[in-house]
Amino acid sequence: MVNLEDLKKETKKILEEERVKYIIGYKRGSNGLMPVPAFIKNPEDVEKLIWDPACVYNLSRFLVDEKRRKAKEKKPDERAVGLIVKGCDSRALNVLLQEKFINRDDVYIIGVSCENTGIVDEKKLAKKLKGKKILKIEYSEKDNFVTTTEDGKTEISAQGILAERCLECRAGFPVIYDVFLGEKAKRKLDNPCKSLENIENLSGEERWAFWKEQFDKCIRCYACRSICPMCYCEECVVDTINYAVATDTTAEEKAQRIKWIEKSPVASENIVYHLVRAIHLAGRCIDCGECERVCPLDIPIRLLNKKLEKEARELFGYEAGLDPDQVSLISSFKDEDPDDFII
Amino acid sequence: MIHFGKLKQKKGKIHINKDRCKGCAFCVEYCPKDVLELSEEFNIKGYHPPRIKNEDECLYCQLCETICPEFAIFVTLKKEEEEVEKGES
Amino acid sequence: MRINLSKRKIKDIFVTKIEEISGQNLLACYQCGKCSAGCPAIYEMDILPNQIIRFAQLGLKDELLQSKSIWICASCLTCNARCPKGINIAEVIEAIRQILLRKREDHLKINKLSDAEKENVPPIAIISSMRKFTS
Amino acid sequence: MKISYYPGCTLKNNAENFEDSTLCSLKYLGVEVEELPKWNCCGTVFSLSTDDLIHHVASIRNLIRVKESNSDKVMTLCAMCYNTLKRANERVKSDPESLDKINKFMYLEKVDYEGDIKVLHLLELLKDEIKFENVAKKVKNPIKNLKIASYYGCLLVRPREIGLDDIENPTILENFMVALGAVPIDFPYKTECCGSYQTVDKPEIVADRTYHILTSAQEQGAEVVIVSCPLCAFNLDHRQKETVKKHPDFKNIPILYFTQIMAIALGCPEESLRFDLHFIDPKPILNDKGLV
Amino acid sequence: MAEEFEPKIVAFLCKWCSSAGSDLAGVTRMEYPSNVVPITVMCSGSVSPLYIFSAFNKGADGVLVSGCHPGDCHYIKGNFYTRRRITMVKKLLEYIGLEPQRFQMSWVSAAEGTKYTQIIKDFVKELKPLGPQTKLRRNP
Amino acid sequence: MKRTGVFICRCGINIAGTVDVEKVAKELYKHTGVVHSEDYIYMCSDPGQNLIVEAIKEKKLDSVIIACCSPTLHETTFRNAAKSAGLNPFQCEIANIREQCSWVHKDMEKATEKSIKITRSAVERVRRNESLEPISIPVTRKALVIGGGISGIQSALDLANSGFEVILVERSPSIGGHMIQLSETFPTLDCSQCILTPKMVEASKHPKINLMTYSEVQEISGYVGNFKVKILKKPTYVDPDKCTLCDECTRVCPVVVPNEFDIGLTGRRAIYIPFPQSIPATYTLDIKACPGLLPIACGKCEDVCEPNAIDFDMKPEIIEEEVGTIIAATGYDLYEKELMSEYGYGKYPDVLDGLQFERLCSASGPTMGKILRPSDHKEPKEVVFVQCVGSRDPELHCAYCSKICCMYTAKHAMLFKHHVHDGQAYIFYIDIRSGGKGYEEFVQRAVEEDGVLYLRGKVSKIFGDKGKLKVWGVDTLSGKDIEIDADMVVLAMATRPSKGAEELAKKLKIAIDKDGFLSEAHPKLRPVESVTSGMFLAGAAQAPKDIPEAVAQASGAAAKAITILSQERLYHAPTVAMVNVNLCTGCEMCVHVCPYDALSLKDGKVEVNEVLCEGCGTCSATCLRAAIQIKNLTPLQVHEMIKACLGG
Repeated sequence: MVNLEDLKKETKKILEEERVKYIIGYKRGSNGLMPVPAFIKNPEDVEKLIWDPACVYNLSRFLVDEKRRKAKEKKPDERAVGLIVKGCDSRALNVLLQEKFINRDDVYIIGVSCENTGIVDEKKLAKKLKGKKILKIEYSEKDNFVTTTEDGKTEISAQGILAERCLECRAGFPVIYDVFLGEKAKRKLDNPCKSLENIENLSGEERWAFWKEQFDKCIRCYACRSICPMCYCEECVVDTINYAVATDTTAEEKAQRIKWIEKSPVASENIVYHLVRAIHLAGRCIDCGECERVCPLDIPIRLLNKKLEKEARELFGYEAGLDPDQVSLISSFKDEDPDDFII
Repeated sequence: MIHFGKLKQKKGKIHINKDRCKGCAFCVEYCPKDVLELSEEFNIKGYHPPRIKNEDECLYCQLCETICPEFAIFVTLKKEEEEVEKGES
Repeated sequence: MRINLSKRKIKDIFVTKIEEISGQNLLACYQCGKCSAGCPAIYEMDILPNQIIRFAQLGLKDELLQSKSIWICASCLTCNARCPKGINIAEVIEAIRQILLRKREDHLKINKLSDAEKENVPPIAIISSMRKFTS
Repeated sequence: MKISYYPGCTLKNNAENFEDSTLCSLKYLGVEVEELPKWNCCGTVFSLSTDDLIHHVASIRNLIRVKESNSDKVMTLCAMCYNTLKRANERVKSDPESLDKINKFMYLEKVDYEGDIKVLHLLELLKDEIKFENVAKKVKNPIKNLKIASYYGCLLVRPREIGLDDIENPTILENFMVALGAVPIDFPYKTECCGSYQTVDKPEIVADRTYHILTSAQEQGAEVVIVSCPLCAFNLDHRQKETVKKHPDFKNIPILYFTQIMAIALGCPEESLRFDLHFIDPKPILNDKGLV
Repeated sequence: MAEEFEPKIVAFLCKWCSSAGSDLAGVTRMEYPSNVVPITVMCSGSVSPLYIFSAFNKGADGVLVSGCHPGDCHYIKGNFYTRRRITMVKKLLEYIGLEPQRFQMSWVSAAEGTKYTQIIKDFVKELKPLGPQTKLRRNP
Repeated sequence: MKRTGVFICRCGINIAGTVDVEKVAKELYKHTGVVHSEDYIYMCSDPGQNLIVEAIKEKKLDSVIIACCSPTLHETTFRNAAKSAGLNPFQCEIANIREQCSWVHKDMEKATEKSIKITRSAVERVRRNESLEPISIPVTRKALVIGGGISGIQSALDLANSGFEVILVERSPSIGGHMIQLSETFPTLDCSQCILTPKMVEASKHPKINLMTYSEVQEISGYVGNFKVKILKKPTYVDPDKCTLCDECTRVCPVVVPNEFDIGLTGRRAIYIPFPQSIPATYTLDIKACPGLLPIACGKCEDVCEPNAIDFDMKPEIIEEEVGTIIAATGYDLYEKELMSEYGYGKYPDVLDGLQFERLCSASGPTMGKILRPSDHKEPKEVVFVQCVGSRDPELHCAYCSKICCMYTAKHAMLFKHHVHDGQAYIFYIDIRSGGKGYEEFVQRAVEEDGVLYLRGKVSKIFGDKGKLKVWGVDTLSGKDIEIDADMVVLAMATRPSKGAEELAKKLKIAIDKDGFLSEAHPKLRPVESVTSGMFLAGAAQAPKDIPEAVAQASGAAAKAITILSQERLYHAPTVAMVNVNLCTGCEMCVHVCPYDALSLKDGKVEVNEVLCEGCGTCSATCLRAAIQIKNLTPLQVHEMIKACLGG
């Protein structure tokens, strides 16, 4: 079990030793159960830190912002940023390290385990509680959650309210860290890609009908892109035409932009946007599920990335985020890579 | 298998005078071909003398003979060896 | 007597059949003779194993069907094991035998054996020889 | 250790010495042998025709029996059974279409075969699972001074993908004999064919083969020849009668199954050796060496 | 009678093998349907997934990527990367329900004019019954 | 907006027969940016080219498209024409409407439509082409030759005699290769050593040749004209300058190991000189065989060496060199005989391979030129030679013909007869391949004058029998199976690429073929070049070869190397990768995929070494941000081409 006091002690220690400029963790928000990211600079503020199954965010995305901020500062503070990470978040760090986006020295990693369980899905939980106000949610001994409502404590099965990705997570503990709290328990999963099955078993036309409906909804708010720790490009290839046009953009420069897709949120353009995003995340997505969580229209974006994750593992034996030294999926190959579809 | 030429592997014999041995294991340690090992038996002084593990590997380089502080191990080469045996009998 | 070669002769259905039943490409043989050189039963044969393939290449149907050799082969597979072109000669010989056997011609008269002999010889010998030499 | 065991017809008829000595030895080695219930003929020889599936039905049916006995592998003794079962297995493994056809043919069987049974020869079991050094540890009666030539014949080594050792120069039997304390003799005819089933119709071929094989072994100093195939055993042992007739200079030599040597080494009782089934009695030479 | 549907196909050919192979088909005067418009690139390894999505988006009914056989790449190993990348694209397109026939990849060497001809013939034949591709196509 | 001109070639009726070229010209003239469009019967003819030149000048064109045959044929022609009109050659592109259109279609309407699309797409491309200048590279005028056999020696000598410096690297202690092991050479029966040693001496004394024996190439980087090589000089533990060749050291060395030079027929000490004429003439201490370098471990040689030439403290050295071109002459080895278990090699000492028999025949060999059986040192009377051992055996061994065995086996049989007059030689063969000057006559001489009995068939098994070797073969000509009780058997083993050649090929980035030999760039037209520019192949490293062929190829490789070394600068296509540093995040994915190591990270951004870049574009497809692109084939250009191809 992750002992919250240990977590506070560790973070306090590194803040006191001034090894980090600040620590990004979770604290209780003002709005109900769901926590908010906490940026802690003073050792005494560590008391605000929490760790429970509602700590859903992948905080590694903040490193992208941190890097941008630092680049603008004249005299940047060169100390590392302390970051509290779960298993999936730590794999995101590995990808960022692998792609040299951050240096290992830039981040002090405080790893916490998900207690062999996972993180709750806010929507599932709300449904389960049928509108009752929840005060607290904790891990229990038996891979379950203990919830506290006005009616008192109840132990509920984690399976019913876990986030989808946690149900398919094989290792709910960090793979890279400076400090580690909790236990490392590998999970045995019968089918780590269970969520894909319903779609994979459909016929081609049924699959198209499913995705068409989903993509029709998309309003191209780009929340998925904004939350994703891997979407750190300075300029996204799909919106070069819009992004770069500023007052000082010359007509010639405008002509040199490629209109891969139109801005208008119609199905065909939405599809290409999501296809491009999925293919750009192939071998990089670590399945933190944030894209899907933030989508205001509930498009199951995760199922696109998950599909390619599955193919990468089954066809090429590649898993993202396991090792910062591995060569990325698309910039490596094996002689025996399958090619049975090639004529 | 070498079939022609004058160069043939030297033949010889390793002689160990167990009772002189003080079990320093220099011969075992320095043998380039790992021919020797310490035996489990005790000699009269209570040390473990060396014994031959795999004589086939031996080059008869006589290093053990050179290095032994107690003159407890020596090597005779084939021609000499016959003479030694004659002398002994 | 001169053999009159023609496309019809060398592409005879008989040859195709051998290739079909054996699954071997007879044209792959370059006649090195290694099969014959290693054959343990060669001294009993009238046509050498490499010649069997050569005869098939030439479409010499009658010569092959009348040959003693095909009944001498004990399928010991020495030829297969050493063929540099990977041709399974034993399979080719089996195919020729099969062509005859499938015409319901038995080449083993099991009745000829004495009871004493039948008693003596192990069952695998009798069954396997029946498998090889009877239809 | 427990292992499914497929005996085959000849072990129950002419080659009881092979079976008895094996079963006794394995008991001494602590291996529990479970004979397949309801086994049938293995098909004797693997059919070499591509279009002949019916001959593999017998083999596959036996492998279904193995599955029914909840085992994933089966041990054979007879080299011919080993060869036939294993080749049939490899054949259907590499060709799902023929597997499907065979399964359809056996619609009365409760389970379908999937190509998942491993066919082992006793020698493989001894080498890879029990391990020769463990057998050596249990030797009570080392086979000292007996010069043994190991005869492999065809079926243990050919074809290449079935063979349990090097196709031209196998040494597994020699290695095993060393483990039992014996002196192995190498001879060039160890993989030359004995004439096989020609023994029925053309015993003169076999007589010739036997003459060459055994003379070669004797020239290298062999005192006995060991085999692992009942057909080889018959041809090399019983056909010595015809051999002497055809080649007057031929000298008899006892033929034993390698398992008999193992049984002697492990100290199995003499009943399990069944010397009564031999044409050339091995007892004198074994007596001579003080082994029985 | 309505005119028969003629699929529009874009083919990305590597310069050294597949484009040379299509040249050979020309030199030997083989005949194949004119539906395919080739774009010659230096190496199949330079075909970005964006090109493929874009071609469909701009109205292609089929897309072909063709490179040297594995091991024969003029640039030593470019086509091995292509193979991985294209595998992922292919899986993704099938997953969202695009007809698998619409996107193909082939190995065509400089000596395989016949193979190139056959691939084009088969491709066109397979696409005809599917009708126009509208799933990824931008509405004009 | 650029002013583009379009020129459509009719190519007689080759294009105009199926494509309505006038319509194409008319349609293209409507296309944005096209200010000139015309067709002509033969654009590649002088008047055709003049049309282009005139139009460029008259209409002030800044880019042109020629719609004609494949760019492989006339791209250079038209680019030169454009250049002569003052245009940058990279402002000229070809639209292939012949091979990829008119020749493969019959329907005029459809072919015309397709031609329009192809040409429009080319226009879209050229509109965005940059004017580029070829990249110029300086040349290091020095060559590296890898392998000190006859091919390597010949290449080095040719290069050195042309005035260029050469580094000749050989991994064993002496140069000479396999040729120095041979007794006589076919078909003239010249003494091999007598003809080779003068060349070896010349190579070692040549002021332009830096001979590095007992050395291996460890690392190669760079590109044509400017390779950087790291050569590992292994310690010999003997100072060649001090060594007086007194041979005292070998007398005391306690170790005996098989002598590689005699292929194990004789032994040598751990400290040894490979053979009397070794170059350099000095001793080498074989550290693998030596009981140990510490004086305490053995040190007997050091004790007796009066000139103190033995230095146990010698360390491996890594020498860095810069060269402009590299010749790989890594030679061959014989096939592993142990793999032919049916022939009993290793089991029976009197079964030899071809090189061992050469040593037995050699006057300086283990028997001083007497042919004797290794087993009992008696003269063999009946000797069987087996050809194609491991060669032409696609099923189990090597699929190819080793080429030299037919001839050297005939030579062996002949030499045997010359040594043992009352002996009989038998040769088992499948086919005799004697294509070469005087070769067929040589084989006939072996048959007619020396009575060698040729038997057409392959041997199946060889085994020892009563002090003889029983050979089971067949004579397919008579249809008889043959058994020979031989005193000795010589196997003509297949030749294989030498050990380590594959590893070296990887370092050199030279492709290897399916058999492991180094691949030439083109089997007919570029037989001595490798696919990597600046690297050449000589001798049996490329395929089995006899001495004259190896020497010829070595000289050819040297001549090819000189075409590079004789220039001060080389030029290289400028259509290479370029980086948009604003978009690059330094993720290194492109660095990993680059087959030429042309990309590297500098200050967190990727940098292109334009000299190394071959412009394949794999980097550009790998980059998620389109931050790296190929000049004149950028994603924007491809994007516009796709649009044009689809008619919109």
